[in-house]
Amino acid sequence: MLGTGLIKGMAETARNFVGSFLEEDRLTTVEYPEERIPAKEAARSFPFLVFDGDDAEKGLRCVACQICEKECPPQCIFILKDTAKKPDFVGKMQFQPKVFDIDVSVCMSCQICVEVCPFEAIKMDVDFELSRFDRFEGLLIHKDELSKPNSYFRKIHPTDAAAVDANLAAEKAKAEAKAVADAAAKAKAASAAAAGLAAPAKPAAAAPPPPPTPADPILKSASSSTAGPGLAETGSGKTHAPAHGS
Amino acid sequence: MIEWADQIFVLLKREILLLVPVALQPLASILLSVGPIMGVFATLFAATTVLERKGLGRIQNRLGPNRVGPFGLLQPLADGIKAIIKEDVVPYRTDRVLHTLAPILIMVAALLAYSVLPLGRNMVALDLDAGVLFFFAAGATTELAIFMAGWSSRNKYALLGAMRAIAQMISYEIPLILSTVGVLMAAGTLSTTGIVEAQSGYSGLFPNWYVLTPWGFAGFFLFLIAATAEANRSPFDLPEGESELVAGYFTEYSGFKFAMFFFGEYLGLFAANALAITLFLGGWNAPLQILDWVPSYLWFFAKLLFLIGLSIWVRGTTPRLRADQLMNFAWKFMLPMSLVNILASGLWRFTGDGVLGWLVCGSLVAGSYYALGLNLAPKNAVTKRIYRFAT
Amino acid sequence: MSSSNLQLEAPLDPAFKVERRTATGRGDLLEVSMGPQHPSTHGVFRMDVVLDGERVTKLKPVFGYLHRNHEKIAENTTYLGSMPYTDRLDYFCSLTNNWAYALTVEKLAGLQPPERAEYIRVITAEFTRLQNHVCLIGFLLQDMGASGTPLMYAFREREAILDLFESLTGARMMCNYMRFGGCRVDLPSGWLDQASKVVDRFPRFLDEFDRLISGNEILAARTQGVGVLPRELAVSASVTGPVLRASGVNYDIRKVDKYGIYDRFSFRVPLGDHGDVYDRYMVRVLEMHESLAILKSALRDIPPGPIMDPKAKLRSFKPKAGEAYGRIESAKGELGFYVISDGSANPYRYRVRPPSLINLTVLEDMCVGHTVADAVIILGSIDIVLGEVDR
Amino acid sequence: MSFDLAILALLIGVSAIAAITLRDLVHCVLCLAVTFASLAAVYLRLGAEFLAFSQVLVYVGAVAILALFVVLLTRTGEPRAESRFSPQVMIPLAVCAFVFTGLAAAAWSSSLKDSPEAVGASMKLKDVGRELMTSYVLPLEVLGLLLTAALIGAAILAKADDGEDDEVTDLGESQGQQQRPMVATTHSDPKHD
Repeated sequence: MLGTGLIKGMAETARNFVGSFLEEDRLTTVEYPEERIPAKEAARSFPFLVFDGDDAEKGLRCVACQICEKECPPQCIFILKDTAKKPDFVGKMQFQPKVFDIDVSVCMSCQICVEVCPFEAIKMDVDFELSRFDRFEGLLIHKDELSKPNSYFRKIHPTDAAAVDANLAAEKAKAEAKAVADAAAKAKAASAAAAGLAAPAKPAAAAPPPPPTPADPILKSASSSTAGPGLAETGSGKTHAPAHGS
Repeated sequence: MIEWADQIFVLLKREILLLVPVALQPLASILLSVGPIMGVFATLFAATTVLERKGLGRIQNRLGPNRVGPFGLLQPLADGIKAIIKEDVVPYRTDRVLHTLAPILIMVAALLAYSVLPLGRNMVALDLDAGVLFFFAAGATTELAIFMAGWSSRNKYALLGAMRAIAQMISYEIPLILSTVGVLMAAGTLSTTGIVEAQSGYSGLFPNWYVLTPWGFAGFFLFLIAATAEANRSPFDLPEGESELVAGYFTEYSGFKFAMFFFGEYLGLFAANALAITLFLGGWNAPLQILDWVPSYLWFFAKLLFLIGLSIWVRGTTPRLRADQLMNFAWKFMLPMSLVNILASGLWRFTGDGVLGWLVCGSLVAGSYYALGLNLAPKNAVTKRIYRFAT
Repeated sequence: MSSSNLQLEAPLDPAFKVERRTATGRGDLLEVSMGPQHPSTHGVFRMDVVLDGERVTKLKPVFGYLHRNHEKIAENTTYLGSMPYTDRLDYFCSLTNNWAYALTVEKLAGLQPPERAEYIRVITAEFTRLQNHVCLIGFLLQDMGASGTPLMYAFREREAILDLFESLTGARMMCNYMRFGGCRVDLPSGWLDQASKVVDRFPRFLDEFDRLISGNEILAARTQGVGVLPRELAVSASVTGPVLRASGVNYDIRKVDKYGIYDRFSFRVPLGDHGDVYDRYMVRVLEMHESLAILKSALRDIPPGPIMDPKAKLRSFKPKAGEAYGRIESAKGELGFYVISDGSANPYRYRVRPPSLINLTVLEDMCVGHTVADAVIILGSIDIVLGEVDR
Repeated sequence: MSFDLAILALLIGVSAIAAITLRDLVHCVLCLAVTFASLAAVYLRLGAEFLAFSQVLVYVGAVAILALFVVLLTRTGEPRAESRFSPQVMIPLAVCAFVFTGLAAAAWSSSLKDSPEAVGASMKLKDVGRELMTSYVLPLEVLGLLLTAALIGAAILAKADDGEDDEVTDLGESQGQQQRPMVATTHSDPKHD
């Protein structure tokens, strides 16, 4: 009969009207500035640069290799390499960016810079309240503003950060072990050279075995989740300065 | 005490009038009647906009406006300020005189209708012998205003919207007026206060409202539907159907003029609902005898708010009709139905309000409703469809 | 390509000719330009409509306002670099766009995603289909003038799905999730439970929607028999997706190509018999039920394991020279990517087959003879996204 | 003659003259509506409520709108820059003069001329109704019949129009507007009366 569908529909809207007062999950909106939905762990807004320690200049992980600049699809990253080299976290001498700008009005938050970065230096922020009064200069974010401490990264993406830290620690340990081994080998070679050909066949027993890499599977998978296959692929080449850089 | 609370405004007006010199008394009387009506209904308009937005929000599982003032109650104030300070953009080729005159006329026409509405016991600005007729005459003027708005804008959407609006208003005016005929026959008067008084008193537990008769029930809904169409409310909001005509006849209006259209439209809705209350819901009469002590104007406004709530509810539920379906509905359903309803109310007069009357009139109304519904059916009713599935 | 694997139940009528109904009224014709800033053209689409009264006698779709040079940009960026751009084609379904592009490049480079990645792809694609159809129905009813209620209900459900997307991919709409040879990240812990919860809740919403609107007389009157797309025309215009299936052609690439692991799921393909707006609406509703069935079994069966093909490279990805066409059944129809590689880091040629654009080509045939209001809902029922139409 | 009646008379005169002299036809019709409304006010002033409200309802609400529709649907383009006065202006003037003289003579010779109070005061709405249903029942019924016939005729005419509208033609043959006669129909009007 005419009108039954309408009455059914009205009953439904009435139910929703009442339900919106009674059931919490019906109301999907929150009153934004006062009440915020906590950012999801995977959430991403715009990239930032991670630095270790307290000094943004000294601890910056970025080595100005310009991979992200090249891979960025909308080309919103601009990097100028510094002329002086500084030691990175493993103590290797690396370049640092003199200028590192991201135009967030162009950036499309695709996270590709994060994925391609071999140094865990650029990560995604979750801060989305970036209104500025100047839409040109104001939205061009410079290095000093982009640099954020590792503790901040740990706060916003705890799982990722833990994996990255473990990875880096492992690499550092490996590098140190290698350095020690190298040093030992060098010393040995020197001593061997000094001793002439007296003791040729003695194995290098002095070198300690490399420390076990943290093999926690969860961390492992999470680590691959941050940086994707790129990390795994270039894992062996990590300690080398990338070829593009120089 | 009860009497005093009920008549407080009437007494107040009388007292104030006594302070005024005799020569100025007619003018003062006019002002004292018109001022409060405009003030009260402007407030009601403001309240309704909040109510509507919040109600629709809740129906749609949203919160609705909640920023301005406590619970967003001051939202209309903010809207009003915004409307006033906004630039009044008038397109270059408009007919400026008519463009300016249209919103004024629409407000005037809507406000005129209030002069015959009894808002409470002894509370009517103008107790005309032909009050109902006056109401419809005032309502007919809005068509002219809408035409002026649509035509003077020199905009195709506005013109289409105006044409739709006028066609719709003229079509629905007929069932609107015809659906009141039963009441006029039963009450024997065209005076609004007379109609309300005819519905006072109680038979048993129930009040003597016309809505509690079969023909009155049908008439009430016919009247409400037609009034909704007259007020261009959903589901009859085609003249301003934003998905089709942007904003219909007031596409080219902005700022305060736009607000005036908005205001006029809501005033029209209130007036139509108030007339529905007067004609069918016993006006300012209390629904139960034991509740008679509540002041009459409160009853009136309670009923008015109820009807406004109903229209918000319907708006939150229905999609919009198409223009030809709207016309079909008016001419193939509303018109015959209201004609049958007149017949039913005539029969009611002879059969009385006993079992026989209910049987005869009730079956007449229900039967014709069913038959007319079927008549619309071949094109409009849901035909159950079976869907095939491929695996 | 598509006609070769098109299984028709009955042969097409070879004598079929497009009949264009025109109104032969003797009145002036009114030319209205609806869009590009008209409220119901779903973005920046324009329809040049020639009206006789309110009937459409001619309709010219005009698009390109949102052209962003997608294909040329893709030819000048790396293979990976255009993955985030595919998000922005049909911005409701970024995950299926990702999939189609990934599928094509995987064909080109000879990559095979591991099983878990395939399951994740199916799950995200079906969720995408759900939220796309939900939104479409909401928008369609919004175009019909239901003042936001169905749309808000649809958005309420979409919100839950977007939350899932966000916790998986980090973004709600521009997911940029799939990679050549797998997916970017693995499912976070607890994601599957959350997803199952959403899937379990979803039928509640579909029932609610059914009660709210599917039986509504106005909906039936507005949609049944409106915008009929004959089977022959649909096939010859190479329309795909729910629009084609509503015209009664059983053609679903999930069944035809069995790409990914769709051969492991049992689901049905709903078919309409009338090809009108109502059928297109109902086919989508029924498709959502089928998607839920796929989701249920996929969420149950998803195996642990890696999510990337170990051969896949992220940086300096250079597939060997060759060409590939990959297609999937996106929510809107057949979404295809055609990529030619010359062995360098950038594709030599990159081409998108957007279902929205191709389905849009039959708009005039469906609209002519109907009113403007119908044209609006016919456009809505095709389900276009201007990002994909204009690219 | 009282002051308010004088104002109303002035309004009627001015709007009536405007209605026949303004260039834009829509303005003319709107001025005509003003004339109707002022006439209603005169009736109201004379105590004929029913007549006044019916005047507004029928003339402003329906007749003026109908006229507007007709103007809108038949008029094409801008108002023509012809002389305001047609050469045949004398014929309607003569007719008007004749009608006016007749009415004036009737009013002058009426017995009510000297005592206007005698009429309006007692004419309550109920009495109007009673008179209509008793003394004037035959004219009323005849009028009703006439209007019904007109309504049915209009419906049939509109129906025939609709039938043509549904004709199926090939768009390729009738390209666009050129072949269509530029005469507009008013097929939606009969319904609205």
